[in-house]
Amino acid sequence: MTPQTAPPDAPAVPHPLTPAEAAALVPDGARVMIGAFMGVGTPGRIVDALIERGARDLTVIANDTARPEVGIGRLIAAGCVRRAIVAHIGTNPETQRRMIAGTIDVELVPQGTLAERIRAAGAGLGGVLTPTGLGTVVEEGKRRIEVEGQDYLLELPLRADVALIAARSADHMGNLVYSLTARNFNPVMAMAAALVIAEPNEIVPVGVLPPDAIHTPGVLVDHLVRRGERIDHGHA
Amino acid sequence: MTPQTAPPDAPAVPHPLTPAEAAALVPDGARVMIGAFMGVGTPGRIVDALIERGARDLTVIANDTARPEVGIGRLIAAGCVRRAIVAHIGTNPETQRRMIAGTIDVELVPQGTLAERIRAAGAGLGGVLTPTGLGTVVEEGKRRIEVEGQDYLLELPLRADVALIAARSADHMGNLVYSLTARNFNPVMAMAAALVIAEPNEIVPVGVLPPDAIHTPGVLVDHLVRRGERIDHGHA
Amino acid sequence: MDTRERIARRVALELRDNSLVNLGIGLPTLVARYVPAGMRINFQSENGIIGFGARPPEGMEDVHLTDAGGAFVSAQPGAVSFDSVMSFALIRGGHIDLTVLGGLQVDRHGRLANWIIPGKLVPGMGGAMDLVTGARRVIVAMNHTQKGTPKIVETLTLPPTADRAVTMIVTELGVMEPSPEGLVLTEVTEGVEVEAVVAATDAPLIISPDLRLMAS
Amino acid sequence: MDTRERIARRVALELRDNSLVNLGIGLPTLVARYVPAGMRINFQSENGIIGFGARPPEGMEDVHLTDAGGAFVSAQPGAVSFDSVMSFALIRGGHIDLTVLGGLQVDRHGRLANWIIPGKLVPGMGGAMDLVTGARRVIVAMNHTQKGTPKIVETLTLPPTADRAVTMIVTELGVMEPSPEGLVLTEVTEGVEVEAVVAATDAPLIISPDLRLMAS
Repeated sequence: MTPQTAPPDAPAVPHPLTPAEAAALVPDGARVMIGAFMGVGTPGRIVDALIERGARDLTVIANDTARPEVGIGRLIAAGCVRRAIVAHIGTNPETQRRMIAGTIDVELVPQGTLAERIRAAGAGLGGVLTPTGLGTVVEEGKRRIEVEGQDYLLELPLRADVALIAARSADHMGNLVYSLTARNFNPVMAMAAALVIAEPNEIVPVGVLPPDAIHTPGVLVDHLVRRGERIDHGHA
Repeated sequence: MTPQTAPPDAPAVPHPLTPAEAAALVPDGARVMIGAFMGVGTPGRIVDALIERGARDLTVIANDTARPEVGIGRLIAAGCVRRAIVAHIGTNPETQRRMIAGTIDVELVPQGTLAERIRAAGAGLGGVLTPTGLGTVVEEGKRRIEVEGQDYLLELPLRADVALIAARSADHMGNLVYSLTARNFNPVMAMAAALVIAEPNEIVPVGVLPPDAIHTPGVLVDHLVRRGERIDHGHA
Repeated sequence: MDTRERIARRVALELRDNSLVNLGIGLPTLVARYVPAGMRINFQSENGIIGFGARPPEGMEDVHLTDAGGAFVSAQPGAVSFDSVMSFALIRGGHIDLTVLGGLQVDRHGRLANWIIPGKLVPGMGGAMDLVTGARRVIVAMNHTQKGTPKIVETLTLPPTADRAVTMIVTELGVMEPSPEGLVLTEVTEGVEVEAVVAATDAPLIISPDLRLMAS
Repeated sequence: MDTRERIARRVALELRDNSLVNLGIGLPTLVARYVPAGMRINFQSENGIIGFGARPPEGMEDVHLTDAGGAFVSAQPGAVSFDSVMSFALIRGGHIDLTVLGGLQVDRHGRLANWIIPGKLVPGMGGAMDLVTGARRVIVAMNHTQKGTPKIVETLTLPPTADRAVTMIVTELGVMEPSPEGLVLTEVTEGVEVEAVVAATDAPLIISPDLRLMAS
């Protein structure tokens, strides 16, 4: 085999960042997608670093706001979030309290519509037609389009400045594999943001993840966040 | 662990079919999606059985018509196809000959639009907005929809009566794993047809495919086609 | 048999072998306990799995394997995991045979409200709008009244979850099915008078000529 | 250096380290031979792989691992495979940094025709319309003329591939870039007179004040 390119161990993704370095790439006021479903599959170390650096006025796009002490809920409780575009806030009384107090805006989006809107941004679609939300408050301000005698709502793409992604494994090219129900919104968010930062549980050598098992191609990932601890393996 | 349901070895997908039994489920005149990209990832035994039973007037929805002696190309050459909805016929002079002779209708669709239209059917969308095809022959007869100052074409869902799918592995519940570039249109087609028949290279026991590695959930698959040979393993 | 069990047992009779089923949080979850013997049901959880099972023994839970409520579950043989895009493509694309959901109100046309009490409880719709719009069959499993107030109403006072009528309503008093003419009472619980069901219902009820005792 | 090699070498100078690149069939494929040393390019093939490499040694080919033309390829370490939906989401979603395509005609606005010669050759657009519409940069790599007839024309006589202007046109005679004022000749091949390029071009050419010799 004659490789056409430079040695594959040349990292495609630059050196892994610390959580603090990652948080520094998320400016105040940014639109930030954060993976997770009820706290499962949250990039928790980056979330903590955002709180530590005192991030402000973030617009968070996520499935839910978990619980006050869990995942994205911690970001809400720390006052980092000005606006949340989510499908569910029912498990986080802190989000509800701040919404009523007017310190956080909440835009509720049906979960499937949220997924399709993020996907539309990532896949270059100008919008999708869905029956979900017809005749409900979700329809407010939206165009109704008839196709073959059936009405649909036109739902528009949802983009972000940054996506914060949790994964089980990454290789040094940024290829990602997720675990079970921790996958959720992570893969689609990796397609819809200008800057993508992934926080895997482990970073493995390039070439050890089977091509068919990789869920997110590394070309979509700009940065990895370094593992917390280095295992002492006695290597020089 | 207390399982909530019957023993998992109760097959969700009925007994595997022979290729001939599968072909019998595809009526003349049916709209049939067939996986493959230039012949790679074709459910070849079902295709051969369709030819053998003399299927007629099929509408084939596929990426391409391969070459006359390969995959879907064989179906064209055998005169089984009345209409092809495909992105490419350049490698099959037989398709071109029949198109010019008027014995086969060809609807050319941009490859990405083909994928999104099939996906729209499978995902319950009424359509998607895409810039692909604007200002080209693809625009003919379609609605142009403006969103935030940008024009898009409204592309409609594409459904089928039957999808014929090729996979590397299946378990007896119909869960499917594909191999490398043989994946192509197979997974999305498994979502967009009333009847889904998969032809894997192997059928493995339930429980041996890791949940994170499965590409197509077995609930989408109605039938598996039996492996050609049984390995003689000396078991009673 | 308590009220909730009665409702769950009745709903379980609607399960079909080898089907794909999504159960909402709360009462609907109980339906999983009454799957008929020998029947295989593929339970989907919208956070991204088909084939989850009961909570594993202590110490064997995994933070990456939960249901949509965040509770630990197990993976049955043949389980498959996927992302939210696929999960809702299954829901919205008509691949879910049956969803069972709780309800706050159902109107005379079978339209459901179950996601918000404005000014009081704003949990968000989560996947409810997608499920009611996209699942092949939608069964509402709920108490007939809330503190004496009928939940089956002439006109919704709460924001609807979808335009589409549900397939069936199961309460502790009976079973109702929407029809073009209105809600049809098809089954009544043993020991309950039809008049009592009518009295507890704000919407007009059509009594089915084939009215039966509620099965279980 | 033959014509095709000259064109491919010039296009290869547009490669950026660590970028995602899709090469069309034919001449564009040659670009992969001239990736600068030390640079890593992620080559995508629209049939569903990033990170494919050269054809493997005889006997090690696999029928499940081919490029978009159906030719056997290898998988480099870190390669990833995916389905057509993902493949075209990458193409249409702006994730491809550069695509290099062949051309039949390009007009004065930089609009490309490369998928059909009506009544003569009807291969189908394949992924060409998606690539020209969705890739961040689109370079057309082609001969300047076809049997003496200019391919860079005032007005397309062939059906266009997309509305959008390409980024750059590289031929054996030079390099042109579309601008709001028209096509700008930015580089000319060593030993070729500017007048000869103009004469071989049907569309009006603006000669760049910074005109250089074609790099390689």
